Amino acid sequence: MKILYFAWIRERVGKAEEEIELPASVQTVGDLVQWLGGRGEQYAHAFENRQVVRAAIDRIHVRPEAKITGAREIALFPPMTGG
Amino acid sequence: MKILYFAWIRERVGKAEEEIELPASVQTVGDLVQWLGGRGEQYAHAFENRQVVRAAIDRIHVRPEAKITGAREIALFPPMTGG
Amino acid sequence: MIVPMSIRITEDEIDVTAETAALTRGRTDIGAVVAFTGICRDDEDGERIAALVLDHYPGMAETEIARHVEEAEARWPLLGVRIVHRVGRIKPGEVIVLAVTASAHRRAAFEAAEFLMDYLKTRAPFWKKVERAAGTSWIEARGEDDAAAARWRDRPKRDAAE
Amino acid sequence: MIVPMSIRITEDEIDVTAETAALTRGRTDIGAVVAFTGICRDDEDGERIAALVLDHYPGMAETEIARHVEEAEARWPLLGVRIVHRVGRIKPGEVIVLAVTASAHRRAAFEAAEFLMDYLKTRAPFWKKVERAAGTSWIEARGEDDAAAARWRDRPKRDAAE
Repeated sequence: MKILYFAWIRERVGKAEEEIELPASVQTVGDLVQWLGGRGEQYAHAFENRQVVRAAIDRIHVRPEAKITGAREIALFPPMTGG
Repeated sequence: MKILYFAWIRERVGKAEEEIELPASVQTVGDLVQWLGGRGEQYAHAFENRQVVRAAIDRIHVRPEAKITGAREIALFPPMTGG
Repeated sequence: MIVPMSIRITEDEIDVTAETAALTRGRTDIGAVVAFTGICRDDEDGERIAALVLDHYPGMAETEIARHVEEAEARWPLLGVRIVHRVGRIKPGEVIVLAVTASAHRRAAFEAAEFLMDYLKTRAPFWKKVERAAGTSWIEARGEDDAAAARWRDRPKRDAAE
Repeated sequence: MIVPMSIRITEDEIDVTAETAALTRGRTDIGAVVAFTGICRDDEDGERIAALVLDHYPGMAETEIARHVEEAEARWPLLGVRIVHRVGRIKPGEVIVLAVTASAHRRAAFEAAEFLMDYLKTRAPFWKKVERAAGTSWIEARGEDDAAAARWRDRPKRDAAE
Protein backbone atom coordinates (compact mmCIF):
# COMPACT_ATOMS: atom_id res chain seq x y z
CA MET A 1 0.00 0.00 0.00
CA LYS A 2 1.25 3.49 -0.89
CA ILE A 3 1.14 5.85 2.08
CA LEU A 4 1.65 9.63 1.73
CA TYR A 5 2.42 12.10 4.50
CA PHE A 6 1.99 15.88 4.49
CA ALA A 7 2.99 18.92 6.54
CA TRP A 8 4.33 18.18 10.03
CA ILE A 9 3.36 14.53 9.80
CA ARG A 10 5.74 14.26 6.82
CA GLU A 11 8.45 16.10 8.72
CA ARG A 12 8.11 13.87 11.80
CA VAL A 13 7.96 10.62 9.84
CA GLY A 14 10.94 11.87 7.84
CA LYS A 15 9.62 10.95 4.42
CA ALA A 16 6.92 12.11 1.99
CA GLU A 17 5.74 8.64 0.97
CA GLU A 18 6.46 4.99 1.28
CA GLU A 19 5.23 1.62 0.08
CA ILE A 20 4.22 -0.60 3.02
CA GLU A 21 3.03 -4.19 3.27
CA LEU A 22 0.22 -3.96 5.82
CA PRO A 23 -0.76 -6.84 8.12
CA ALA A 24 -4.28 -8.23 7.65
CA SER A 25 -5.31 -6.82 11.01
CA VAL A 26 -5.10 -3.26 9.63
CA GLN A 27 -8.57 -2.80 8.16
CA THR A 28 -9.48 0.84 8.69
CA VAL A 29 -7.76 4.21 8.54
CA GLY A 30 -7.86 4.27 12.35
CA ASP A 31 -6.13 0.87 12.48
CA LEU A 32 -3.50 2.15 10.08
CA VAL A 33 -2.71 5.25 12.14
CA GLN A 34 -2.44 3.16 15.31
CA TRP A 35 -0.26 0.57 13.59
CA LEU A 36 2.03 3.21 12.07
CA GLY A 37 2.43 4.76 15.52
CA GLY A 38 4.07 1.54 16.66
CA ARG A 39 6.73 1.52 13.95
CA GLY A 40 9.37 3.41 15.90
CA GLU A 41 10.17 6.72 17.53
CA GLN A 42 9.56 8.99 14.54
CA TYR A 43 6.20 7.40 13.75
CA ALA A 44 5.23 7.47 17.43
CA HIS A 45 5.92 11.23 17.42
CA ALA A 46 4.03 11.80 14.16
CA PHE A 47 0.94 9.95 15.35
CA GLU A 48 1.03 10.69 19.08
CA ASN A 49 -2.22 12.65 18.86
CA ARG A 50 -4.47 10.52 16.69
CA GLN A 51 -7.41 12.98 17.03
CA VAL A 52 -5.74 15.51 14.76
CA VAL A 53 -4.76 13.11 11.98
CA ARG A 54 -6.85 13.53 8.83
CA ALA A 55 -6.92 11.00 5.99
CA ALA A 56 -7.76 10.64 2.33
CA ILE A 57 -8.15 7.38 0.43
CA ASP A 58 -7.44 7.75 -3.27
CA ARG A 59 -7.64 11.54 -2.82
CA ILE A 60 -11.04 11.61 -1.13
CA HIS A 61 -11.47 12.70 2.49
CA VAL A 62 -12.44 9.78 4.74
CA ARG A 63 -13.14 9.24 8.44
CA PRO A 64 -11.04 6.98 10.72
CA GLU A 65 -13.59 4.17 10.44
CA ALA A 66 -13.22 4.01 6.63
CA LYS A 67 -12.10 0.60 5.28
CA ILE A 68 -8.80 0.66 3.44
CA THR A 69 -9.51 -2.43 1.33
CA GLY A 70 -8.79 -1.79 -2.33
CA ALA A 71 -7.16 1.58 -1.74
CA ARG A 72 -4.36 2.59 -4.10
CA GLU A 73 -2.99 5.41 -1.97
CA ILE A 74 -3.71 6.58 1.54
CA ALA A 75 -2.67 10.07 2.64
CA LEU A 76 -2.29 11.13 6.27
CA PHE A 77 -2.07 14.80 7.22
CA PRO A 78 -2.96 17.38 9.87
CA PRO A 79 -6.06 19.61 9.58
CA MET A 80 -5.84 21.72 6.45
CA THR A 81 -4.87 25.39 6.58
CA GLY A 82 -5.13 26.54 2.97
CA GLY A 83 -6.80 29.56 1.47
CA MET B 1 -36.03 77.89 -2.19
CA LYS B 2 -33.83 75.89 -4.59
CA ILE B 3 -35.53 72.74 -5.82
CA LEU B 4 -33.66 70.00 -7.73
CA TYR B 5 -35.17 67.19 -9.80
CA PHE B 6 -33.55 63.93 -10.89
CA ALA B 7 -34.19 61.03 -13.28
CA TRP B 8 -37.73 60.81 -14.69
CA ILE B 9 -39.01 63.50 -12.33
CA ARG B 10 -36.52 65.88 -13.96
CA GLU B 11 -37.61 64.76 -17.42
CA ARG B 12 -41.31 65.20 -16.66
CA VAL B 13 -40.88 68.61 -14.97
CA GLY B 14 -38.69 69.60 -17.90
CA LYS B 15 -35.89 71.16 -15.87
CA ALA B 16 -33.08 70.06 -13.54
CA GLU B 17 -33.56 72.79 -10.95
CA GLU B 18 -35.40 75.98 -10.20
CA GLU B 19 -35.66 78.70 -7.59
CA ILE B 20 -39.22 78.93 -6.21
CA GLU B 21 -40.90 81.28 -3.75
CA LEU B 22 -42.99 78.90 -1.64
CA PRO B 23 -46.25 79.94 0.07
CA ALA B 24 -46.23 79.81 3.90
CA SER B 25 -48.64 76.87 3.81
CA VAL B 26 -45.90 74.60 2.41
CA GLN B 27 -44.22 73.38 5.57
CA THR B 28 -43.14 69.79 4.90
CA VAL B 29 -41.67 67.80 2.02
CA GLY B 30 -45.10 66.20 1.57
CA ASP B 31 -46.72 69.66 1.32
CA LEU B 32 -44.11 70.66 -1.26
CA VAL B 33 -44.73 67.64 -3.47
CA GLN B 34 -48.50 68.20 -3.33
CA TRP B 35 -48.12 71.91 -4.04
CA LEU B 36 -45.75 71.30 -6.97
CA GLY B 37 -48.24 68.81 -8.42
CA GLY B 38 -50.71 71.69 -8.80
CA ARG B 39 -48.37 73.90 -10.83
CA GLY B 40 -49.46 72.67 -14.26
CA GLU B 41 -49.59 69.66 -16.51
CA GLN B 42 -45.89 68.74 -16.44
CA TYR B 43 -45.69 68.95 -12.66
CA ALA B 44 -48.96 67.03 -12.30
CA HIS B 45 -47.43 64.25 -14.43
CA ALA B 46 -44.13 64.27 -12.45
CA PHE B 47 -45.86 64.04 -9.08
CA GLU B 48 -48.95 61.99 -9.96
CA ASN B 49 -47.76 59.12 -7.77
CA ARG B 50 -46.56 60.77 -4.58
CA GLN B 51 -45.73 57.41 -2.94
CA VAL B 52 -42.68 56.93 -5.12
CA VAL B 53 -41.21 60.40 -4.69
CA ARG B 54 -38.09 60.46 -2.51
CA ALA B 55 -36.57 63.62 -1.07
CA ALA B 56 -33.35 65.03 0.33
CA ILE B 57 -32.98 68.30 2.22
CA ASP B 58 -29.49 69.75 1.93
CA ARG B 59 -28.31 66.37 0.57
CA ILE B 60 -29.66 64.23 3.40
CA HIS B 61 -32.47 61.73 2.86
CA VAL B 62 -35.69 62.83 4.59
CA ARG B 63 -39.24 61.52 4.94
CA PRO B 64 -42.36 63.32 3.59
CA GLU B 65 -43.15 64.69 7.06
CA ALA B 66 -39.76 66.47 7.32
CA LYS B 67 -40.01 70.27 7.85
CA ILE B 68 -38.47 72.32 5.06
CA THR B 69 -37.84 75.39 7.21
CA GLY B 70 -34.27 76.63 6.81
CA ALA B 71 -33.46 74.32 3.92
CA ARG B 72 -31.03 75.59 1.30
CA GLU B 73 -31.85 72.99 -1.35
CA ILE B 74 -34.50 70.34 -1.63
CA ALA B 75 -34.10 67.49 -4.11
CA LEU B 76 -36.96 65.32 -5.36
CA PHE B 77 -36.30 62.05 -7.13
CA PRO B 78 -37.60 58.51 -7.73
CA PRO B 79 -36.27 55.51 -5.74
CA MET B 80 -32.54 55.12 -6.35
CA THR B 81 -31.17 52.46 -8.69
CA GLY B 82 -27.39 52.83 -8.43
CA GLY B 83 -24.69 50.26 -7.87
CA MET C 1 -7.01 54.24 13.38
CA ILE C 2 -7.35 56.17 10.14
CA VAL C 3 -8.54 53.81 7.44
CA PRO C 4 -7.57 54.82 3.90
CA MET C 5 -10.85 55.56 2.16
CA SER C 6 -11.33 56.72 -1.40
CA ILE C 7 -14.65 57.57 -3.02
CA ARG C 8 -14.82 58.72 -6.59
CA ILE C 9 -17.52 59.38 -9.15
CA THR C 10 -16.33 59.48 -12.72
CA GLU C 11 -17.52 59.60 -16.32
CA ASP C 12 -14.43 57.67 -17.44
CA GLU C 13 -13.99 53.91 -17.68
CA ILE C 14 -12.96 52.39 -14.35
CA ASP C 15 -9.52 50.76 -14.15
CA VAL C 16 -10.25 47.94 -11.71
CA THR C 17 -6.62 46.87 -11.50
CA ALA C 18 -5.23 50.30 -10.68
CA GLU C 19 -7.93 50.95 -8.09
CA THR C 20 -7.40 47.63 -6.35
CA ALA C 21 -3.61 47.93 -6.44
CA ALA C 22 -3.81 51.40 -4.90
CA LEU C 23 -5.45 49.88 -1.83
CA THR C 24 -2.80 47.25 -1.11
CA ARG C 25 0.41 48.80 -2.45
CA GLY C 26 3.20 48.69 0.13
CA ARG C 27 0.94 47.14 2.77
CA THR C 28 1.71 43.88 4.56
CA ASP C 29 -1.03 44.04 7.20
CA ILE C 30 -3.81 43.27 4.73
CA GLY C 31 -4.73 39.59 4.56
CA ALA C 32 -7.96 39.75 2.58
CA VAL C 33 -9.25 41.92 -0.24
CA VAL C 34 -12.72 41.65 -1.73
CA ALA C 35 -13.31 43.50 -4.99
CA PHE C 36 -16.87 43.70 -6.22
CA THR C 37 -17.37 44.80 -9.81
CA GLY C 38 -20.81 45.67 -11.14
CA ILE C 39 -20.88 45.38 -14.91
CA CYS C 40 -23.36 46.60 -17.53
CA ARG C 41 -25.14 43.55 -18.99
CA ASP C 42 -26.54 43.54 -22.50
CA ASP C 43 -30.05 42.64 -21.41
CA GLU C 44 -32.53 44.05 -18.94
CA ASP C 45 -35.62 41.97 -18.19
CA GLY C 46 -34.80 39.78 -21.16
CA GLU C 47 -34.60 42.68 -23.60
CA ARG C 48 -31.42 43.64 -25.44
CA ILE C 49 -30.00 47.01 -24.40
CA ALA C 50 -27.62 49.38 -26.18
CA ALA C 51 -26.37 51.19 -23.08
CA LEU C 52 -27.17 52.40 -19.58
CA VAL C 53 -27.19 56.10 -18.80
CA LEU C 54 -26.50 56.94 -15.19
CA ASP C 55 -27.83 60.09 -13.61
CA HIS C 56 -26.64 61.15 -10.16
CA TYR C 57 -26.92 63.95 -7.60
CA PRO C 58 -23.43 65.47 -7.49
CA GLY C 59 -22.30 66.35 -4.02
CA MET C 60 -24.91 64.23 -2.30
CA ALA C 61 -23.69 61.02 -3.97
CA GLU C 62 -20.17 61.36 -2.54
CA THR C 63 -21.30 62.28 0.97
CA GLU C 64 -23.95 59.54 1.05
CA ILE C 65 -21.37 56.93 0.03
CA ALA C 66 -18.87 58.32 2.56
CA ARG C 67 -21.48 57.99 5.30
CA HIS C 68 -21.92 54.30 4.49
CA VAL C 69 -18.19 53.70 4.29
CA GLU C 70 -17.85 55.20 7.78
CA GLU C 71 -20.64 52.94 8.96
CA ALA C 72 -18.83 49.93 7.47
CA GLU C 73 -15.63 50.99 9.23
CA ALA C 74 -17.52 51.15 12.53
CA ARG C 75 -18.91 47.65 11.99
CA TRP C 76 -15.87 45.79 10.68
CA PRO C 77 -12.11 46.03 11.32
CA LEU C 78 -11.26 47.35 7.86
CA LEU C 79 -7.84 48.39 6.61
CA GLY C 80 -9.02 50.17 3.48
CA VAL C 81 -12.07 50.92 1.34
CA ARG C 82 -12.22 52.16 -2.22
CA ILE C 83 -15.39 52.92 -4.14
CA VAL C 84 -15.64 54.18 -7.69
CA HIS C 85 -19.02 54.76 -9.33
CA ARG C 86 -19.34 55.62 -12.96
CA VAL C 87 -21.98 58.00 -14.35
CA GLY C 88 -22.99 58.97 -17.87
CA ARG C 89 -23.36 56.53 -20.75
CA ILE C 90 -22.09 53.00 -20.07
CA LYS C 91 -21.99 50.25 -22.70
CA PRO C 92 -22.50 46.50 -22.08
CA GLY C 93 -19.36 44.92 -20.66
CA GLU C 94 -18.18 48.14 -19.02
CA VAL C 95 -17.86 48.55 -15.27
CA ILE C 96 -20.58 50.56 -13.50
CA VAL C 97 -19.30 50.34 -9.95
CA LEU C 98 -16.28 49.01 -8.08
CA ALA C 99 -16.23 48.45 -4.32
CA VAL C 100 -13.01 47.16 -2.76
CA THR C 101 -12.59 46.35 0.92
CA ALA C 102 -9.45 45.24 2.72
CA SER C 103 -9.03 43.67 6.14
CA ALA C 104 -6.70 41.35 8.03
CA HIS C 105 -9.17 38.48 7.62
CA ARG C 106 -11.68 37.49 5.00
CA ARG C 107 -15.01 37.64 6.81
CA ALA C 108 -14.82 41.38 7.49
CA ALA C 109 -13.79 42.12 3.89
CA PHE C 110 -16.64 40.01 2.46
CA GLU C 111 -19.33 41.39 4.74
CA ALA C 112 -18.27 45.02 4.38
CA ALA C 113 -18.25 44.78 0.58
CA GLU C 114 -21.71 43.23 0.52
CA PHE C 115 -23.02 45.80 3.02
CA LEU C 116 -21.67 48.68 0.93
CA MET C 117 -23.17 47.32 -2.28
CA ASP C 118 -26.57 46.74 -0.65
CA TYR C 119 -26.60 50.35 0.52
CA LEU C 120 -25.28 51.78 -2.74
CA LYS C 121 -28.15 50.07 -4.55
CA THR C 122 -30.86 51.59 -2.39
CA ARG C 123 -29.54 54.79 -0.74
CA ALA C 124 -26.94 56.37 -2.98
CA PRO C 125 -28.52 58.94 -5.33
CA PHE C 126 -27.93 57.31 -8.72
CA TRP C 127 -30.56 56.48 -11.33
CA LYS C 128 -30.22 54.16 -14.30
CA LYS C 129 -31.87 54.70 -17.66
CA VAL C 130 -31.85 51.98 -20.30
CA GLU C 131 -31.27 52.66 -23.98
CA ARG C 132 -32.91 50.12 -26.26
CA ALA C 133 -33.56 50.10 -30.00
CA ALA C 134 -37.22 50.82 -29.14
CA GLY C 135 -36.40 53.84 -26.95
CA THR C 136 -35.32 54.67 -23.44
CA SER C 137 -36.81 53.91 -20.04
CA TRP C 138 -35.82 54.33 -16.41
CA ILE C 139 -35.04 51.21 -14.40
CA GLU C 140 -37.42 50.68 -11.51
CA ALA C 141 -36.13 50.05 -8.00
CA ARG C 142 -36.32 46.38 -7.00
CA GLY C 143 -37.97 45.33 -3.77
CA GLU C 144 -35.31 42.69 -3.22
CA ASP C 145 -32.64 45.40 -3.11
CA ASP C 146 -34.52 47.11 -0.28
CA ALA C 147 -34.77 43.77 1.51
CA ALA C 148 -31.03 43.19 1.05
CA ALA C 149 -30.22 46.58 2.56
CA ALA C 150 -32.70 46.10 5.42
CA ARG C 151 -31.04 42.92 6.68
CA TRP C 152 -28.02 44.90 7.95
CA ARG C 153 -30.13 47.23 10.05
CA ASP C 154 -30.87 44.77 12.86
CA ARG C 155 -27.38 43.34 13.12
CA PRO C 156 -25.22 44.33 16.04
CA LYS C 157 -22.04 46.16 15.11
CA ARG C 158 -18.66 44.42 15.20
CA ASP C 159 -20.25 41.00 14.89
CA ALA C 160 -17.77 39.78 12.29
CA ALA C 161 -15.04 37.43 13.41
CA GLU C 162 -11.80 39.39 13.40
CA MET D 1 -25.26 25.26 -19.06
CA ILE D 2 -21.51 24.80 -19.08
CA VAL D 3 -19.98 27.32 -16.70
CA PRO D 4 -16.38 28.30 -17.50
CA MET D 5 -14.35 27.02 -14.58
CA SER D 6 -10.63 27.28 -14.11
CA ILE D 7 -8.65 25.84 -11.22
CA ARG D 8 -4.92 26.25 -11.04
CA ILE D 9 -2.19 25.58 -8.50
CA THR D 10 1.04 27.41 -9.11
CA GLU D 11 4.42 28.24 -7.59
CA ASP D 12 4.50 31.55 -9.47
CA GLU D 13 3.13 34.90 -8.35
CA ILE D 14 -0.56 35.26 -9.15
CA ASP D 15 -1.59 37.95 -11.64
CA VAL D 16 -4.95 38.99 -10.21
CA THR D 17 -5.73 41.29 -13.11
CA ALA D 18 -5.11 38.75 -15.84
CA GLU D 19 -7.07 36.06 -14.00
CA THR D 20 -10.06 38.31 -13.41
CA ALA D 21 -10.01 39.67 -16.95
CA ALA D 22 -9.97 36.14 -18.37
CA LEU D 23 -13.31 35.49 -16.69
CA THR D 24 -15.17 38.45 -18.15
CA ARG D 25 -13.45 39.07 -21.50
CA GLY D 26 -15.95 39.29 -24.33
CA ARG D 27 -18.92 38.58 -22.05
CA THR D 28 -21.92 40.86 -21.71
CA ASP D 29 -24.14 38.55 -19.66
CA ILE D 30 -22.09 38.99 -16.47
CA GLY D 31 -23.43 41.70 -14.17
CA ALA D 32 -21.42 41.00 -11.03
CA VAL D 33 -17.90 39.81 -10.32
CA VAL D 34 -16.51 39.17 -6.86
CA ALA D 35 -12.76 38.69 -6.60
CA PHE D 36 -11.40 37.52 -3.27
CA THR D 37 -7.66 37.84 -2.77
CA GLY D 38 -5.93 36.22 0.20
CA ILE D 39 -2.62 37.94 0.88
CA CYS D 40 0.36 36.93 3.03
CA ARG D 41 0.50 39.26 6.05
CA ASP D 42 3.76 40.07 7.80
CA ASP D 43 2.56 38.93 11.20
CA GLU D 44 0.98 35.78 12.58
CA ASP D 45 -0.45 35.91 16.09
CA GLY D 46 1.33 39.22 16.63
CA GLU D 47 4.75 37.87 15.62
CA ARG D 48 6.67 39.13 12.61
CA ILE D 49 7.07 36.54 9.85
CA ALA D 50 9.56 36.30 6.98
CA ALA D 51 7.45 34.11 4.71
CA LEU D 52 4.80 31.41 4.47
CA VAL D 53 5.65 28.06 2.92
CA LEU D 54 2.67 26.23 1.44
CA ASP D 55 2.61 22.47 1.21
CA HIS D 56 -0.14 20.73 -0.78
CA TYR D 57 -1.30 17.34 -1.98
CA PRO D 58 -0.91 17.48 -5.77
CA GLY D 59 -3.77 15.87 -7.62
CA MET D 60 -6.09 15.85 -4.64
CA ALA D 61 -5.95 19.63 -4.24
CA GLU D 62 -7.26 20.25 -7.78
CA THR D 63 -10.02 17.64 -7.59
CA GLU D 64 -11.11 18.75 -4.12
CA ILE D 65 -11.39 22.37 -5.28
CA ALA D 66 -13.22 21.26 -8.44
CA ARG D 67 -15.72 19.37 -6.30
CA HIS D 68 -16.52 22.53 -4.36
CA VAL D 69 -16.74 24.65 -7.47
CA GLU D 70 -19.30 22.18 -8.84
CA GLU D 71 -21.19 22.41 -5.58
CA ALA D 72 -21.16 26.22 -5.83
CA GLU D 73 -22.46 25.99 -9.41
CA ALA D 74 -25.31 23.77 -8.19
CA ARG D 75 -26.22 26.27 -5.47
CA TRP D 76 -25.93 29.58 -7.32
CA PRO D 77 -26.58 30.68 -10.92
CA LEU D 78 -22.93 31.31 -11.74
CA LEU D 79 -21.51 32.37 -15.10
CA GLY D 80 -17.87 31.67 -14.29
CA VAL D 81 -15.49 30.63 -11.52
CA ARG D 82 -11.73 30.96 -11.39
CA ILE D 83 -9.53 29.79 -8.54
CA VAL D 84 -5.75 30.06 -8.34
CA HIS D 85 -3.87 28.82 -5.28
CA ARG D 86 -0.21 29.42 -4.83
CA VAL D 87 2.15 26.91 -3.18
CA GLY D 88 5.80 27.08 -2.15
CA ARG D 89 7.42 30.08 -0.46
CA ILE D 90 5.28 33.21 -0.31
CA LYS D 91 6.51 36.56 1.04
CA PRO D 92 4.43 39.16 2.90
CA GLY D 93 2.34 41.22 0.48
CA GLU D 94 2.14 38.42 -2.09
CA VAL D 95 -1.12 36.73 -3.06
CA ILE D 96 -1.78 33.26 -1.63
CA VAL D 97 -5.14 32.55 -3.19
CA LEU D 98 -7.52 34.16 -5.65
CA ALA D 99 -11.17 33.17 -6.00
CA VAL D 100 -13.27 34.93 -8.62
CA THR D 101 -16.97 34.32 -9.18
CA ALA D 102 -19.20 35.82 -11.85
CA SER D 103 -22.98 35.94 -12.08
CA ALA D 104 -25.76 38.05 -13.54
CA HIS D 105 -26.47 39.55 -10.10
CA ARG D 106 -24.40 40.35 -7.06
CA ARG D 107 -25.83 38.12 -4.36
CA ALA D 108 -24.90 34.89 -6.10
CA ALA D 109 -21.37 36.11 -6.83
CA PHE D 110 -20.82 37.23 -3.22
CA GLU D 111 -22.21 34.07 -1.64
CA ALA D 112 -20.41 31.69 -3.98
CA ALA D 113 -17.05 33.39 -3.38
CA GLU D 114 -17.51 33.24 0.38
CA PHE D 115 -18.65 29.61 0.21
CA LEU D 116 -15.62 28.64 -1.86
CA MET D 117 -13.19 30.39 0.48
CA ASP D 118 -14.75 28.82 3.57
CA TYR D 119 -14.33 25.40 2.01
CA LEU D 120 -10.85 26.05 0.69
CA LYS D 121 -9.76 26.98 4.23
CA THR D 122 -10.99 23.75 5.78
CA ARG D 123 -11.21 21.03 3.10
CA ALA D 124 -8.64 21.70 0.41
CA PRO D 125 -5.36 19.87 1.15
CA PHE D 126 -2.98 22.78 1.71
CA TRP D 127 -0.84 23.40 4.79
CA LYS D 128 0.87 26.61 5.81
CA LYS D 129 4.22 26.81 7.56
CA VAL D 130 5.48 30.09 8.98
CA GLU D 131 9.09 31.23 8.70
CA ARG D 132 10.15 33.52 11.51
CA ALA D 133 13.57 34.74 12.63
CA ALA D 134 13.25 32.29 15.54
CA GLY D 135 12.52 29.30 13.32
CA THR D 136 9.62 27.69 11.51
CA SER D 137 6.26 26.34 12.70
CA TRP D 138 3.10 24.96 11.14
CA ILE D 139 -0.05 27.06 11.38
CA GLU D 140 -2.80 25.35 13.35
CA ALA D 141 -6.30 25.03 11.95
CA ARG D 142 -8.72 27.56 13.43
CA GLY D 143 -12.03 26.47 14.91
CA GLU D 144 -13.73 29.52 13.46
CA ASP D 145 -12.83 28.36 9.95
CA ASP D 146 -14.61 25.07 10.60
CA ALA D 147 -17.61 27.00 11.89
CA ALA D 148 -17.58 29.21 8.80
CA ALA D 149 -17.59 26.17 6.51
CA ALA D 150 -20.28 24.42 8.56
CA ARG D 151 -22.80 27.22 8.14
CA TRP D 152 -23.28 26.35 4.45
CA ARG D 153 -24.14 22.72 5.16
CA ASP D 154 -27.65 23.36 6.43
CA ARG D 155 -28.64 25.87 3.80
CA PRO D 156 -30.99 24.83 1.05
CA LYS D 157 -29.53 24.98 -2.41
CA ARG D 158 -30.46 27.77 -4.82
CA ASP D 159 -31.55 30.07 -2.03
CA ALA D 160 -29.79 33.12 -3.44
CA ALA D 161 -31.90 35.75 -5.13
CA GLU D 162 -31.23 35.48 -8.83
